Amino acid sequence: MTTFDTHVAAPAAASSSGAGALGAFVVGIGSWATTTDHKKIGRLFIGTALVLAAAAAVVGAFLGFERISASGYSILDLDSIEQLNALYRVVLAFGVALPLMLGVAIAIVPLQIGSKAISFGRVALFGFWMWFAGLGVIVYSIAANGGPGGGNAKMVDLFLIGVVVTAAGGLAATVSLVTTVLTSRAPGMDLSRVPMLSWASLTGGVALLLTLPVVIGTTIYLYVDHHYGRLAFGANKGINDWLGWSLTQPQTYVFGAIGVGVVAEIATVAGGRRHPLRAVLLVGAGVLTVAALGGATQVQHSITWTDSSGSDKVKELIPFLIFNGLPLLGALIVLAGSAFALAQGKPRILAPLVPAFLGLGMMLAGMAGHLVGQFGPAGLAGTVFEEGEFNYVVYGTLLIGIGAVAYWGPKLWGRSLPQSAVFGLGTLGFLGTVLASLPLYVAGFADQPAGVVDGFTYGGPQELWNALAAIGHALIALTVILFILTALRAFRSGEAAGDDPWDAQTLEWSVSSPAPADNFASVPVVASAEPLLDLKPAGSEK
Amino acid sequence: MPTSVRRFVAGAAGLSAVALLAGCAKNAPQDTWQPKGPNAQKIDDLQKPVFAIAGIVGLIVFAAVAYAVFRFKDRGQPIPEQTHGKPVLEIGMTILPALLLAGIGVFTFRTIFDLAKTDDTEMVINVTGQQWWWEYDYPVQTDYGITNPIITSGQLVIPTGTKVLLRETSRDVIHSYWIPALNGKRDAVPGRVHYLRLEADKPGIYAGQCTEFCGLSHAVMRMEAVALDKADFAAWVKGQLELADSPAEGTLAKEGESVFLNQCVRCHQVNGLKKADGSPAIAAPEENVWSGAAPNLTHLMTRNTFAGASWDLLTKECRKDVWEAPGGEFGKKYLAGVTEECLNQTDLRRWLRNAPAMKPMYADPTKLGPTDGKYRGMPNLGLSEDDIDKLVAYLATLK
Amino acid sequence: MFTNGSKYFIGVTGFSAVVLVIYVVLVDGAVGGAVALASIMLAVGLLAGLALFNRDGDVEVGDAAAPANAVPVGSSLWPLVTTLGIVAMGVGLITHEIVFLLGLTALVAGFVEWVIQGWSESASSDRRFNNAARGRLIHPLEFPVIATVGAGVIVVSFSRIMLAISKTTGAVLFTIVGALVLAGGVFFAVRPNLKKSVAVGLCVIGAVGVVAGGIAGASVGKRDQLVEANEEDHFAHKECGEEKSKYFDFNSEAKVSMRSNPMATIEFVDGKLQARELGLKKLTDRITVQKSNNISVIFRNKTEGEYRLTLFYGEKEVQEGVVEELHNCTQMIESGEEQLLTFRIDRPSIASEKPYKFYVPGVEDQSIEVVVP
Amino acid sequence: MAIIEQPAPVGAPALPAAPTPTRTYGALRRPVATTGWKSWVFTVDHKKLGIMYGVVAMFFFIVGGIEALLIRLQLAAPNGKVLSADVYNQMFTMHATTMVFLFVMPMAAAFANYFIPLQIGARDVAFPRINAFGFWTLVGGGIIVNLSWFLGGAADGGWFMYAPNSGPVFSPSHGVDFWALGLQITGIASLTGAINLIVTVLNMRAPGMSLMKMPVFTWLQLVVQFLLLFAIPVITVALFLLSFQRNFGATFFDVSAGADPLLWQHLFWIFGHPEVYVLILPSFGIISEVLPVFSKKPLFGYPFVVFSGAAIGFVGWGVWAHHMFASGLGPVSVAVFSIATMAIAIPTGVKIVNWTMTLWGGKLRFTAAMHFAVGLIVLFTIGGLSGVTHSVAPSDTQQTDTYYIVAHFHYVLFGGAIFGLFAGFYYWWPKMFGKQLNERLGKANFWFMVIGMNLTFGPMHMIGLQGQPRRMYVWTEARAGEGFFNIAFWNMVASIGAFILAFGVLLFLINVFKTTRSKEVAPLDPWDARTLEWMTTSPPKEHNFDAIPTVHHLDEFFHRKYEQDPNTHEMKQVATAEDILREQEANADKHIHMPSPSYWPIVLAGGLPVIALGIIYSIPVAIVGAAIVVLALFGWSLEPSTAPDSDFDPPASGDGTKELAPLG
Repeated sequence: MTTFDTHVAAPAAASSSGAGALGAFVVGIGSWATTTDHKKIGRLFIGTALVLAAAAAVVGAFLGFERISASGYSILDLDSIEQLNALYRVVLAFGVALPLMLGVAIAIVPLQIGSKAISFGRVALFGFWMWFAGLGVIVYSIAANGGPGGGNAKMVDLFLIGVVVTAAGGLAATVSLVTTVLTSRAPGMDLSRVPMLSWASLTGGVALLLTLPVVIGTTIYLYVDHHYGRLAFGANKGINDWLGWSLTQPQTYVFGAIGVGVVAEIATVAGGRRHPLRAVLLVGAGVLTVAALGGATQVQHSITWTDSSGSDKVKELIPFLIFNGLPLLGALIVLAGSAFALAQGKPRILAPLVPAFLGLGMMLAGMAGHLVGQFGPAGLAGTVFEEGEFNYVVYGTLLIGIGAVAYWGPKLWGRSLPQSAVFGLGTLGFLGTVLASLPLYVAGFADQPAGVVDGFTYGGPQELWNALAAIGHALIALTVILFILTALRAFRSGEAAGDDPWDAQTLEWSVSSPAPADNFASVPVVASAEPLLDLKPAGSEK
Repeated sequence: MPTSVRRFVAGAAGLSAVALLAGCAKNAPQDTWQPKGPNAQKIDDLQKPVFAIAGIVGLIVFAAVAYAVFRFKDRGQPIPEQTHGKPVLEIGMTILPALLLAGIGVFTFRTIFDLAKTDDTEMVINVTGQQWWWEYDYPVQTDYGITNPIITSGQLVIPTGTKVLLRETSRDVIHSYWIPALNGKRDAVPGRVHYLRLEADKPGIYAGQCTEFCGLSHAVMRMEAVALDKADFAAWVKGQLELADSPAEGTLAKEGESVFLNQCVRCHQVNGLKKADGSPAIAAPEENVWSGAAPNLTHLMTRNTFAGASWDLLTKECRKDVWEAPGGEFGKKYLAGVTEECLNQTDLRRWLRNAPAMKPMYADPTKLGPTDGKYRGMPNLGLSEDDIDKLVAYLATLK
Repeated sequence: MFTNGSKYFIGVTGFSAVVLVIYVVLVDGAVGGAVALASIMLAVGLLAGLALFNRDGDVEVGDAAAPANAVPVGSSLWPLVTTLGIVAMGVGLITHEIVFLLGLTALVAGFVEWVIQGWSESASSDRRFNNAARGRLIHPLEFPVIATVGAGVIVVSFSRIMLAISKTTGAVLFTIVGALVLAGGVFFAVRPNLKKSVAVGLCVIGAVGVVAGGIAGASVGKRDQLVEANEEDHFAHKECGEEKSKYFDFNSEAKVSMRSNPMATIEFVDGKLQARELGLKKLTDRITVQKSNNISVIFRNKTEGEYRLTLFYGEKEVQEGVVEELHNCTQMIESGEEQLLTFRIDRPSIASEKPYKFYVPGVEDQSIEVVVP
Repeated sequence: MAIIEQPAPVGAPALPAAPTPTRTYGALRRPVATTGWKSWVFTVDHKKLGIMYGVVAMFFFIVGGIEALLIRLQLAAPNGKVLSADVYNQMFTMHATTMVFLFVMPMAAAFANYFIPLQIGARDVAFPRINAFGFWTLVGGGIIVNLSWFLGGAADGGWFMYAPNSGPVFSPSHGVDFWALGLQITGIASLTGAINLIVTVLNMRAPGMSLMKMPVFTWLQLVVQFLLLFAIPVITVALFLLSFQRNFGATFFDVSAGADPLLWQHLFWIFGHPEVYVLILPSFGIISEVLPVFSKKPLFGYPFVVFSGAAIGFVGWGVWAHHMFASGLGPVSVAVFSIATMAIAIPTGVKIVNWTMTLWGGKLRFTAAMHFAVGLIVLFTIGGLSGVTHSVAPSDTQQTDTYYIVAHFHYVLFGGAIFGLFAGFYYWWPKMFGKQLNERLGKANFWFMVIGMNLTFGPMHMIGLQGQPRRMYVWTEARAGEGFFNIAFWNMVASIGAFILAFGVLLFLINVFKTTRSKEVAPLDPWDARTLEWMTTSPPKEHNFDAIPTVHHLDEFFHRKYEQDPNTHEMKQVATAEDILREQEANADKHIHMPSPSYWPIVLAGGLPVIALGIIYSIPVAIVGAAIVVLALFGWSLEPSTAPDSDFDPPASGDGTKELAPLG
């Protein structure tokens, strides 16, 4: 029995009385708050993440703006900048990259693998609420002078609690997701036949399963230490040291890992054929996440090479390559494999492919940058170069997410986004990402220190770099906001999408749009990696 | 049929017996059908017709039942028609008693308000119930020569032909004041003051009894109302206002006084009694008795009873002499009080020896937890026979 | 023989092992990293074993009991409640213990409900039966708790509102709320087939109104009168001389005992104090009351200005050699008001050197003597 | 078009059929015994419960009777020495309490339980488990109330327990605590019973039985249940306040704390007066069944009897203060309540007229039951008329709290309530046990009781009018008056009468004993009765009726047996009871569902006395009791009202169908 009946008919016509409308609203809220429909949970994640993305980008823009003049503060004061800096990074990692990818996966994966429902639907819902509430706590605590560098000890405590809750939420949702992929596939769909997104969800999910507990454990240690005496971890400043890894590469790759599957999936469909080298894509996604997982060692595997001998250099080189190079390799494999798919058939330019592909490119740029950044002789440690890497990866993930929403939106909402808008926004987002990141790379080479907005001077047009970065953030914010508006309009009153608008290959497109509550009336039997193609009348393959 | 006759007799026994036999018992002191004052008379005037009507109605019903029982007994007659009633008859039988009762109601109404009048009061007396005796105090009323408050207990003394208003209250539980010959009863409720009209036509002693269950010794919580004609009443007032004299030195009574000072004065006040140092002896019953008071003994021997009017201070013969004195002589006999030869020494001594044995009271010192060690009633003082002799001698002087 | 999933995990395990070795060999003093890598290796190895053991979770074609075929679980409130519990616990850690405890309660409640809901849904394949089973198990706990919580919220909220607003407003508010409730009741009664959404809406408006009012009331705090009265210990003290307190019991005449025939009525008429005893018409300046008994008198102020009636009833030795006068009094009352005074005198008049008397503070030469026989 | 459509295409593999759940979630298996003590202790059968109510009530009747005899022994002569003041006070308190709460009410409940479902053609009451709970609660309450005899003395404040005399200072033993808590527990029994019977009567009548075709006994019991429903909460509140005052230091009745002791009196009598009708109306109902049967006539003025019963129930709420005419209410209240009290005599009088008119023109057979019924008319009339005399408030101020009142209400309650119950015993015994009580002994029983009763209580009128108050552990020669017929004489007569009365009751017990030993089986319809309960076997089967009868008339059974000859207008017998029963058995309902027995009612009821003892002696014990209660509540609610292996077949499925009431 449930307290709220989810099968209440949606408030059809506007109710005659205000109370009725309010009642319908409350019932509606209630049905969303208690839903175990994975599509709704996924949409909750996606929607919240997009809104947060816009907010975080705005904050990024402000911070960038403060940097333009490297002396004094124009809009914000020192404390606010400290807080906002923390806020921006935490929200982008835990509030945007992680939930956006999780949301897409939760919404789509069960459909893709032919399951009637997500495993542990209530755990998934619990995951959403924990993540949501935790993030609320984080935002509140930082706003109230908490967080790393915060001055209010209680709020620092609260920040840590928020991190624990958020991570626990992510963990719960991930458990649900991974279990679904592992156990609830349609008959005949062995693991080599799972769609790319699902595969990436599995590998990325496993990586999250292994790293999020570390986040939680570390944070609990931090909390205990901070709350009872501040002996071991260096008070609130220790947060950055001990928890910072979860906000930097390669952990950010883990957050974005699912996105790799998105790109591969869309690219294959755009290619219009069964992908001949699926296994390569699978391996690529696997390599990326596995290597990123190595980030859990928490050590910056940079190469110093200052005064070491040749053998010492080799000793440094190998871990460097394993932890920083391999993810790049994985991403490259996926990119290449996807490009190969496009090159294979008669490629169609699907609008969602644009942000997705560009996003993957941005991730690659970030990964590559990271590889460089960890190369000690380049002298980039502690400079804004690292921020550039972060922006590349996270905004790249965001773009992939936008692509994913544009691609699967019709299945979730039943209506299509206008292709041109997606196309344009993808491009705009790409531009924004590049602007937000690339100048920081440059400035990093010029030794502009990370995390501060004043008190640095270096040769070169430092105002320009910082101004460009600020504009980049602003563009991202604009992209996200425009995308949200477009999506809202399109999904409310846009063109009806049809059940299979992309002429796709996977099972989610076999059901009506929007997908019914329990997905499949009867679970289909799968005989290949592209079951939908099997079901379509022969010869319809374009 | 003998069956039906017997049934009739048995059935009618109740009410007819009431009507016939109530008068058979002469002079029950608390008889409710022998009013001796206008208030009780009013009640009597009302209730006798009601009893009569009730009796008549009863007889009609019994006659009808008896007739039906006799007449319609199964003698093999056919099964009667299955009638379900006669509405006219039934409505009639509803209206008839309603009218009858309405008639009674009118008179009842009037009597109720008559008996509740207070604006014709001529004298007020405070009556305070306490487990298990009554205290009376007479507020200052100079019209009657009461220039100082009079306090007494057990016997209420009123002037004849005077509309007295009792103001009743209680110090502990609910009691009820009832002198049947003078008026109906009225509860004395702690925290409230209830009033009751009292008026006696003729001098005499009118018996009463506490009628609200008030605990252990409820059965022996009695009271008497003494009516004196106005002159006698004035004499009584005068006597009551006097302070007690100390007995002459060297007498047994003087020794009794010191016993009294040692033991009794803790609770019992004797106005005028002085301690050895000459200061007035003031009783502090509130420190020893839960309800906070004990009878004032200043004029004990002007009362005919003691211990909450439970026992007589007069010997049987003397009591009879006073109680049955004709109206004209009653006042004198009553005002004579308890003389040496009339004093009921047996009961008084028994009382002094062990009061709780005579009248059940909560006086066991080991069981006074709920009252913080205070008694409810009088404890056993453990007096020696010598002391009792002395005390009796002293008490006999309290006139 | 190796399924795809297990191959993946075996690969990752192997990879982790290799990296671990490399790491230990090449990186100096990196114990933490080694532990992390070893943990990953173990965990992934475990997953590999699991994947192998259940053949990647692949199911036979036509297996109707396959997880993919499982009916979606019903919607549930408990994840949200559990979350709220956890968050409240966290917040409680840094604020008030009570928040923590409430959170813990919500957590336990949410968890228990969740578990029982989950259990009941798998009790059988008959939904009605499952519902009934759950109901039997949890309703005896649930209903009282929900009712208590609900009633508690309403009571607390309403009490906060009533404490915050003035007495008069309170009465008005009560009237309005009562009327609204009545109107709502009538509305529901007249239209029993009301749409659920309308009913829910009305209830939500009511509930939100009360709770919001309660929160507002709590944040505003108690009305000044109560705060001040509390500070002055007004409820316990009686100022028998000049009134210092700003607030006192205006409605004291509404006491029950007021209706139960007080012994006397004492009036303060045009500066003169006079008593009328129960049952007597004549005015008097001397009343007789019983010793050791609760006596009530009514005091009526018929003189312009605020006055109080005070009783002097003897002295008491509070400690060795220190004697204190005993007083009892009414509140200050305005002209035209009346108030009851209940007192008890334990010692007879002869025990006191000065006579017991009623008087009005600030007014000389006016007193009513109290005689205690 | 979706490639895989909703809903599933035809031919898709169907899910296997839902397995029928077989588990129950109670902690205990349900009791299954159909014989032996377990079949009684765990039963939910209204008939078995009815009999157990009767047995318990009878036990307490004997206890209360012995108490009465001790009281009469003490008062036979002046300055009685049989009992001490303390024990005497306990004795009269407990005599009243026992007779009111533990005899008459349970005995009326016994008849109600047994015969209401039978009379309305139902198979059981609405909530069978609650029914069982009510019975065991009564037992628990009765034990608690009487346990005080062995634990430091019983309650000693009178059954009216006026404050402040019932407070901890004035009644220091635990007696009042036991009394108050015990009565709260029995109150639960009455309240649950009332709800149960109301629902039963309103919802479970046989088809065709409109309210105005319902037997009068059921009607008046319905009125009683409504009275209980509203009265019990009042006394519960009062008792709750009293318990709090005594056990937790509250001051609800403490004058020094500003309270008014009259509050208790109002609360008590607001309950107490309707309680009088609770006691008497069931007996009115019984003789309203008995008189028509033995007069071979329908009840005269059925609607008048019914409505006057309802009117008594209604007006009964407005007269409580006539118990307080001497309490000092003030003349206005007294006057109003005085008039209201007179008004209640009117519907009561209507009943007497109707009973008499039922006899009128009948074909009267004087069985023992008929004796008691006619006895009731006469004796109750006396009680009623003496009641009228003190509805006159001024008169009442002389009579109240004297023996006149004792006489009055014993005529009402003994001559009325108890005679009615005895009429019920003799009338329904064959139905309940399949054997007939001996009529000769029964008539002897009646005559001893009627003579004993008049000798006991008749003189009390006299004693009272001569001024002897009630509740006195001794009376004194000094105030007995002169002459032979003085108070002393009448006290002696009353005491002798009490023993004659007791002998009459003893004869009944002997009769019961003899009948139980006898092998003689009663005829199916020994009295040529009129109502549905006689349309089944004696004793009835567990499911009461093989086929639920359809009702067309008031007195359905009679009309099935007799028809009026259209020409001669004479009633002719057209069928015997056996014929009717045979026909019913031939057309037995195919599906008969009966509630399943349960352990939980007795466990739940068992927790309450533990709580009571805990409140008196030690709070931890009360917590244990509360734990038992909570446990039992859980067990109860986990247990479906129907055992899974019962023959309960849910009505046609669909979302609209409701399960049986889960509480039941």
